[in-house]
Amino acid sequence: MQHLVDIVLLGLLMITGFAIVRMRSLLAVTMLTSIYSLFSALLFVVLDAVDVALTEAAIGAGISTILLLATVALTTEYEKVPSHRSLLPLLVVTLTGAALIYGTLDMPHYGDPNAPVHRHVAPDYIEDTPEEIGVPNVVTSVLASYRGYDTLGEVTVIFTAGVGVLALLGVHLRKRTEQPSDYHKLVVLRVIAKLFFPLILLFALYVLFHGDYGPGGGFQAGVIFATGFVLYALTHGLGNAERVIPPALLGILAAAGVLLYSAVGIEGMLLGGKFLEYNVLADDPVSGQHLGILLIETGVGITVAAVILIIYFGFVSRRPGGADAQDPS
Amino acid sequence: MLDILLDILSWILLLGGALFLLTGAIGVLRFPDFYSRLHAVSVCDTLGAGMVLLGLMLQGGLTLVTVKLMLIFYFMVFSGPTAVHALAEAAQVSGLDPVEDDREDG
Amino acid sequence: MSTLLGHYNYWIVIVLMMTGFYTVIARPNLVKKIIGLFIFQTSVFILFISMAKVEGGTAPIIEEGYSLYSNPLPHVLILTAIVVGLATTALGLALVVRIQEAYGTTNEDDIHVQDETD
Amino acid sequence: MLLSNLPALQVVVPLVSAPICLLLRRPGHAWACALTVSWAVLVMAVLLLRQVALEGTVSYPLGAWATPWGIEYRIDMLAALVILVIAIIGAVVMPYARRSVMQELDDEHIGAFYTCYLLCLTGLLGIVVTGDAFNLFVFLEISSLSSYVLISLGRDRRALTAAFQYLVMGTIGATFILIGVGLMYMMTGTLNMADLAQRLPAVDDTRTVRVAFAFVTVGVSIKLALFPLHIWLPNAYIYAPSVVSIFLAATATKVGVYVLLRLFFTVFGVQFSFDDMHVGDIIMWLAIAAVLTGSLVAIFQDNLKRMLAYSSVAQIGYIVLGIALATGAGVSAGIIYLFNHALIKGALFMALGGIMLRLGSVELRDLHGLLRQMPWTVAAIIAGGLSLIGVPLTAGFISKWYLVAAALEGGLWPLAFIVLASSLLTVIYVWRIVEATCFRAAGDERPGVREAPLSMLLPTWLLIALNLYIGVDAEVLTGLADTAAAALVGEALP
Repeated sequence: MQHLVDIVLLGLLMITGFAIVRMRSLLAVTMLTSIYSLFSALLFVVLDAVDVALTEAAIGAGISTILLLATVALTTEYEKVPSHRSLLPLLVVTLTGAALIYGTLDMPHYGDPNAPVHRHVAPDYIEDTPEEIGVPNVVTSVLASYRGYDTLGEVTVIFTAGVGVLALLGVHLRKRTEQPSDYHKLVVLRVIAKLFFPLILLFALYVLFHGDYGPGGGFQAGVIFATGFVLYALTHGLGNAERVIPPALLGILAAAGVLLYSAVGIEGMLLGGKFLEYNVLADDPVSGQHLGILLIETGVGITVAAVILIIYFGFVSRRPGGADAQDPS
Repeated sequence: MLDILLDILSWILLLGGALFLLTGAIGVLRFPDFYSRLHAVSVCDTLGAGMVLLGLMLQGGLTLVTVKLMLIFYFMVFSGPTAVHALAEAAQVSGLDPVEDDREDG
Repeated sequence: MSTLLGHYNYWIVIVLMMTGFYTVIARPNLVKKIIGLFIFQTSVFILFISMAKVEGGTAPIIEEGYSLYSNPLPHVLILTAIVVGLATTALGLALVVRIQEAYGTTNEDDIHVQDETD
Repeated sequence: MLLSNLPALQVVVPLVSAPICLLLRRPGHAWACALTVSWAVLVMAVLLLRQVALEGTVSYPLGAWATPWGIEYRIDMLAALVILVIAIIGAVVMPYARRSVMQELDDEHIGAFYTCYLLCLTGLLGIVVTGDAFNLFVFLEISSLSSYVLISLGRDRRALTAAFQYLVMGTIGATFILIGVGLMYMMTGTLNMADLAQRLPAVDDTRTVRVAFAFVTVGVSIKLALFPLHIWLPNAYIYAPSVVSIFLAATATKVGVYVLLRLFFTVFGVQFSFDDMHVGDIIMWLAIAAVLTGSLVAIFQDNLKRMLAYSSVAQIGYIVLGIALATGAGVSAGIIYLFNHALIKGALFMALGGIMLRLGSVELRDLHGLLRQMPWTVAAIIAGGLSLIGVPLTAGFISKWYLVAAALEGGLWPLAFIVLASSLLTVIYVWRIVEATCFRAAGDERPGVREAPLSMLLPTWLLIALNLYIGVDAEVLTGLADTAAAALVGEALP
């Protein structure tokens, strides 16, 4: 059964992948990319990686698609036929692929419980998490505590992307809070969007604070939080969205999240521990861990949400009435 | 006894839902123009996915899972028609006319 | 036969990776290149998640009644990698938008022609 | 508290200051922030080097988790030396940056510029300090993403395409590294480098580990611009703002070399890398090709930045040549070369930045007779050029001397010959600069062109002075390099 589901999903991924290479309409390719990402999210669920699936669905299928759509709207819709065909890329790809397949031959079998990855390091995470960290979701405990420093690096990466987009595209504050030209036609969408907006934010908070117990955490929450505002900007116009959450504030928030995360790490040092040591944050280690994880996840969420909105505003404010570029009408 | 009955009922719902979803997919492929295809998608999807969710709720019993499924159902009831509405509106605004005679392939 | 059953999914994932890689290096359109990178990276994520799977295991969220869990470490790594991938995609697309504004095209061959005539 | 947390602070201080720098609205404040942090980083780097020299390898568990469960910072002599290189360049380039950046960038971008500079510094330091294979990938991406942004801030529109090309190649490289790390993890179950080194020998006859080795090597080679994967480098250096050219040319590729050393010697071990995989032979040929083509192409360039960029390709070739020998002497020569080349290229690009500020061009034909108007800057270029050639009493001589000695020690006299022959090629392109700036009469008037400001001249000459000092008294450096090399080569031997 497991293999059957795997094969079907992998087959669908292959079909989508080949279609992406072949098709020349970039809009269609964008939608296919989104589908590719959704299929892989499904595959992640089947492979027990629920946290990853949630992230892939939110980031890969959600935000990346929006960015791609915005870019396609600002550039060309059709890809030109290459003027010359060269065999070199095909050769490089074939060689790389052959090398990888050669490498698989000595790999442990798929799902083999005796593979080295399941014997060393990882079992201890599962065994020790309940007593050392005290949260049921092992992914959260590894992400936020055992390998918390990687996560700090990851927040820094997304912060870098935010600064980069800020420098490259800029976020220009709109003086006019103009309404989209076809504002009256969006009544249905606006009503529904207003209905969903608070629920999306609520869901984001649920994902943030429930990350210890189920799939979720700072990243996913940040992305969901940002999509709420993206929905608002789509239906109510960019000007109004920027009145709700001014771009100047976004830069500060993006920095604040990273600072909150590092502050937790430095606090650990000040209290006589190592950098990012949460045990010293409270009287007993486990509540210290809880506090540390909660704080850093919040920091992650703030930065991710702010950066995604910076990126979104950067792309859509690139031409007058930018938000209309992706308006459904 | 009740368990088996619920199980059978939920499977009927699941399979029925799947059937509707499949019908919708065939409709998208076979119908002549954009609007009728949209029609196939929206009607079958709402019903099919609703039935699947209901079937899953019966499987879940009275647990937190069922509550979450109900929330998904609520979300879908609103978002499905809205999305289709937005699509149809976008098509109309960009000047796509419905095909009235199905022999002229749109 | 056991090699086939034990490795078929890795092979498919490698084919997926190579479709992405091919799109990056063979296509002159810059947006398509970014999409290629996205596919390439997403497929590498699948490779990592595949190795985390334990036959008969469940998601690594500790709950009573389960004793066999899949390996959480690759999940953590890939969570990080997905976010890194988003950062790359966003930055790459921002560059594409600026290139479009500066050159009026997103086709690599046209850009080369323009640069040479400068 | 400060001293015991030194390894973490080395990276955390620039990391924390980056968001603070973004919050400072005024360009001047952002610069002051970056300057302070760069100097603090230098102080910490010196302290760290001292600590390593006194106590040996320093290990720091982040989050206090024991290895291999948590992430470890591990600083040996090699790492401490490379950190020192980065820190010196950062500390020297920041006072220089103020004028250059003000002229080359719009005011609204200056805040983002210094933020990205700090992030790039964080990333580079993080790569060197870490003892964890995946953490290396994360910090590699921090440094790469920020350098894409920094390059794209150049005035010319070609800066955008250069940044894009670098982004595509850099991401392919990073993904290759990720695949390699994944395969290594698959066979050993660990990500900690020391733990990997212990567990890899048991599985090093498997095809998976061989492929993992190949993928990480190719990925890192893209990052360090090893021939023929260097095509992103020239454009990236040419169209980037001057300060970025200086910083990246002097540090980014060096960190790439560091990762290569770490990989070959610490993670996989000399025996596997060089005896089983024969990587020494492969990279030796690539390095020779890099040295020859880089030097040859540099001769025919009329744009000085482009000339120096190709010369960088050649110089990376020399460094890799030393590593390819896989002997204590060879690796030590590579490390000395790495250190000196950072100083030389930093100084040369700095002098070019001064010319860019006053002239707005670094085309050879625009520089005719420049010696009269900018004597100190031109003198700096000539001094740097002599060092690049390897004239005695310069740092360049020391590095080439050790390289030739290492080649001869290995009985590879053709290699020594190639090093000497390619130095002649270097003479040719350096002579072209000298001829244009000193012996050609200025074709047209350049009213108002005068010597570069003191804030830029002093850092340039500081690096030149350091160059000359090492040329006279290299004992400290060679001693440290020998220790580092012995540790690398020795610890892998049974």
